[in-house]
Amino acid sequence: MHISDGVLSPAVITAGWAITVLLLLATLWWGKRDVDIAEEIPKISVMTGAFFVASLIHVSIGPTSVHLVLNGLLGVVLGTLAYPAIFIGLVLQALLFQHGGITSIGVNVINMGIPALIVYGVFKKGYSTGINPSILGTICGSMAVLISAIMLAIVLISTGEEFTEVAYAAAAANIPIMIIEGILTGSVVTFLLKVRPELLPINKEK
Amino acid sequence: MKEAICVKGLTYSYPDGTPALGDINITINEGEKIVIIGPNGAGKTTFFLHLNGTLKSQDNRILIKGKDINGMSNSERIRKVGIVFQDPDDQLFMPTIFDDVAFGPINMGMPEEEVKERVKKALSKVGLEGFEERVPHNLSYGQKKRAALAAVLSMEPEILILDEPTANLDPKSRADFIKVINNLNKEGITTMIAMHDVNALPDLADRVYVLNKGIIAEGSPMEIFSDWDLLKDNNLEAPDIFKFFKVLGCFGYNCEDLPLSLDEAVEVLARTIEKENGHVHLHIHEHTHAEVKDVMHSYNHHTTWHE
Amino acid sequence: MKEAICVKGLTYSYPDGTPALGDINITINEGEKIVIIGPNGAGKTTFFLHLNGTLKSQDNRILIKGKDINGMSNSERIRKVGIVFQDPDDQLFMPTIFDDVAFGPINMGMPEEEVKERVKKALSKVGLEGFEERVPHNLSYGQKKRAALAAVLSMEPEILILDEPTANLDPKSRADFIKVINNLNKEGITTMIAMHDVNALPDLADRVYVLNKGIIAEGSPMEIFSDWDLLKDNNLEAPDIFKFFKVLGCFGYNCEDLPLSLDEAVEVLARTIEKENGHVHLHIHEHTHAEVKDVMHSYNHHTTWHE
Amino acid sequence: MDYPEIDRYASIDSPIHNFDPRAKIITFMVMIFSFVFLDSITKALVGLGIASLIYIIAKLPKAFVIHRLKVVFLFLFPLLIIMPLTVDGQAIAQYHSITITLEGFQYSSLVIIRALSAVTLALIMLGTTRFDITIKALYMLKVPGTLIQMLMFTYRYIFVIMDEFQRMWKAMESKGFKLKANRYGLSVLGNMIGMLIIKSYDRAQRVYQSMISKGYTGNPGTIVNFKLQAKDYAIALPMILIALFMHTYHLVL
Repeated sequence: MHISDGVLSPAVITAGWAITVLLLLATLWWGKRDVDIAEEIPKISVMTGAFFVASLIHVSIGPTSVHLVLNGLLGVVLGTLAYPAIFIGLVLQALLFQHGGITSIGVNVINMGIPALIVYGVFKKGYSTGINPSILGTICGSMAVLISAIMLAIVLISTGEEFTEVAYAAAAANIPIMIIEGILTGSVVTFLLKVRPELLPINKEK
Repeated sequence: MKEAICVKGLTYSYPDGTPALGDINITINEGEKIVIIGPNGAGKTTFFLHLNGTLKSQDNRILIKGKDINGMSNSERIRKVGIVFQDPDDQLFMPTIFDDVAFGPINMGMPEEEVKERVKKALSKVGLEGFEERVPHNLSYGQKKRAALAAVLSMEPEILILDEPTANLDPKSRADFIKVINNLNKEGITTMIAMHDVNALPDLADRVYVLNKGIIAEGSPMEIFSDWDLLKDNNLEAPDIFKFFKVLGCFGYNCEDLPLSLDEAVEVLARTIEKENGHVHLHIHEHTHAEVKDVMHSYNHHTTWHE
Repeated sequence: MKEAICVKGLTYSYPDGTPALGDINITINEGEKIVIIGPNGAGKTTFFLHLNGTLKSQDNRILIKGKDINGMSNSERIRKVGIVFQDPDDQLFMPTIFDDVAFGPINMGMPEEEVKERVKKALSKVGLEGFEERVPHNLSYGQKKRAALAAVLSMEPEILILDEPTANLDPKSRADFIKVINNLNKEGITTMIAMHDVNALPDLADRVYVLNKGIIAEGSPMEIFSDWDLLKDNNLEAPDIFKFFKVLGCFGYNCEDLPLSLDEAVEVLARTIEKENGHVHLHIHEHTHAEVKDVMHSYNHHTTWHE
Repeated sequence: MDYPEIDRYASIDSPIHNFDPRAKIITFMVMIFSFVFLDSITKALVGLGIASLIYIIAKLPKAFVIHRLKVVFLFLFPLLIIMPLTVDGQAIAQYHSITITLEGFQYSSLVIIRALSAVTLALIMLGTTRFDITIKALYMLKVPGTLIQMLMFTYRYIFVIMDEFQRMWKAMESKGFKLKANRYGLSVLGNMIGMLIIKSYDRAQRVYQSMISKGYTGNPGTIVNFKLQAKDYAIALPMILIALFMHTYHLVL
């Protein structure tokens, strides 16, 4: 789902970096409001490490295998700090494994990070209205991938109309991932709810 | 006696090419109590992972009860050999103890009733009756260790392998754990244990292998601990009690079999005294000091930092 | 003698309300060698985190060299007390060994040259000279343990606290590590160690505290190990050598101070024999068997599973 | 699951290896950004040629680069099939209603060539420097300390957590588990990821405590010594000029 180098137009790349830098500043500033950032740095780092490792897991579907995305789960667990976490994760994926290009990091972080932020809001809202957290987790996991896929398509098309069909194909390729991520995120949320509910954004306001 | 495990010329290198195991040959009979000792990084865990087929060996190197492990079905494989790893946190990943202990039986495709039966039985064997609904993550370390054991026992393996079962346990939990393992062995399960804890070793071993990439030595605990050079070359040590009886020898104490544990020491001492008509003399003769020095020196590790 | 650590009525509960430490009072003098023992989950780590101010106590409960730890500046605090935690992977968080060992000195605001000097010195103390550029991931467990120690030594703390320094080490690495700690203590550093490993304890302790939420007992290793009930109530054990000399007593052996380690045992034995004119008689008298049974029973833990 | 060994060959001796890390990052980033925006196949091929030349100078093993380029190529390969069929333009082959267009073929080739040259450059940049030094160089280049620390710690703990994950995985396998994309498989995997998150959270707490014990206040505590020398300018300048020239030569000539 990560866009490689050489695909996007200068305008899209520039816009991608600009938005990502702004969102990084905003989310870190937001994070600093209620927590000590010195304490958060090791926390986000080690957690990002865990998500990074988890995203290396292959799940085989038929003849192919897919990587986990986990941006929905990231959003649910880390809240607004999911954005810097995804930034770090994608930088390391690009640098260490060449998953996604270096020039396109800005855009890729937006594609993964904005859905994570949206899903965080959805989870909190959904939980306060009494939706079963497991179902909510499933919805959030799928929804994050869905939004990412749509954003991916939009980015591709806006870089050039030559990419229209490629964009549809890429978005369609994400449908099985959507299902897998949904089930998976649902079960992680169920697990956390039972074992460590304080890792979920529930009752924090009360 | 029937062979439980037979390994013929097993060799393994890590994916990056570093050799991990070289030409390992061992034969273990049913019901034996084996301990494997060796320095940190000797390849014990890698070896164990071969024994239940989690790591695949080349061509028929590993026979479990005479049958090639690579040719076994998933459920046969795990019914034959169960491995309890060192860190219980790596093995308990379910929301409840029940789920963790039921995991193996479920993977074996058992019907629900039998799974429940087995969970109950396994938990009672390790003294965790009624812990089904508890969250593994919230247990004490000693309880987690036992839960991890139960999660393997529920598969009712014929061969049980344990990696450092006593590490990080307080003395009581350690004594308890050793007792459980011995009970299982008495029930007929072949046990194979890797451990650093030489003072607990005599309780858990009929026979000892020294592993350091390859099999360096094999023998009774007595034979192994008597071989000073072997111990030194492999960063190993003998139990304190054993060493102390070696020292007693320098003071004129004469006993044929040296004890390895406190329990044995008491027996041996009583026997020796009785044999010598109720009296044993300890005295300092002209060579005593030199001999003591010699014994103590043999067992002392030189501090050479660079590994 | 000057006080290194003075804790007055420290009480602590976890954020969820579970009590962790209750009314702890201890005083440790400069240069002492202290070991803290206690069952798994006794609160040792939590206690240590208070001693260098990582966890904040209420109102002046902890004085380091007479000064309230909460009133100290960051760099004074870490210069006074250094803690080496159990898992080296938690403490080596930087990309290279140099960065890890330099981390403390840099935070103390030292100039670059001195930082480098200190890194070099700390690494040589643990026998890792030339490891500066190495990556923690590629070290062996024993090397990581030493690197974690170096990363604390580089702050040149006056008080050194170690949590289970010997856990999971093979016997040689363990012997090496004990030697390093003892050397540091000889150089004047006050050392305080939490450990389960009672057989290594006598080498590392002048004085022992038994901790189980609160301080249960305090005394010389000898006093602690002689108190059977205390040991039993707190899931603890005495060293095998010590127990064996208790047994020897039943056979008519008469010695005033019981040894706790092998080295001591040799000395004590030689001294006793010399004192008794070169001869010691071991014999079985009418009460021997009953007495032995008694001693052995006192030290045996009842297996009661439910903790 | 393999360790990220991007800097496995960082100890080789070559002019690129000896290039000051900061200058290296700036130079290569300029080149990468330049080459991904080249707008014709000819120019892109020249870019790929330059990248290959630098690769030869850097003396990195073939397998190191080829293996990673292959991954990128396979990822982009679908473009070579989809675009010739979907992009409008001059037909080079036709079968019933299916048309293969030259423009589609050219466009997808351009994308792939640009990608390959960018990745080659990135691999040289990263492969010739120890990764921790790359991060420290970024710090010297004024990337904010918060992000630098996150990069450092995350990088460090990827290795630790990978080991942890492998141990969990082995324990599951030795209880007969095989991951399949069904409900049971995914729910077990979900538990495992949940456990990994909890363990990492707890570890983060312990790491933080050990950092506090060493006087951590939120600043990246690290010492970096880089010295820019004349030779660094001598390498950087022409490379940057070439990168700029590729976009501006029509203005100059």
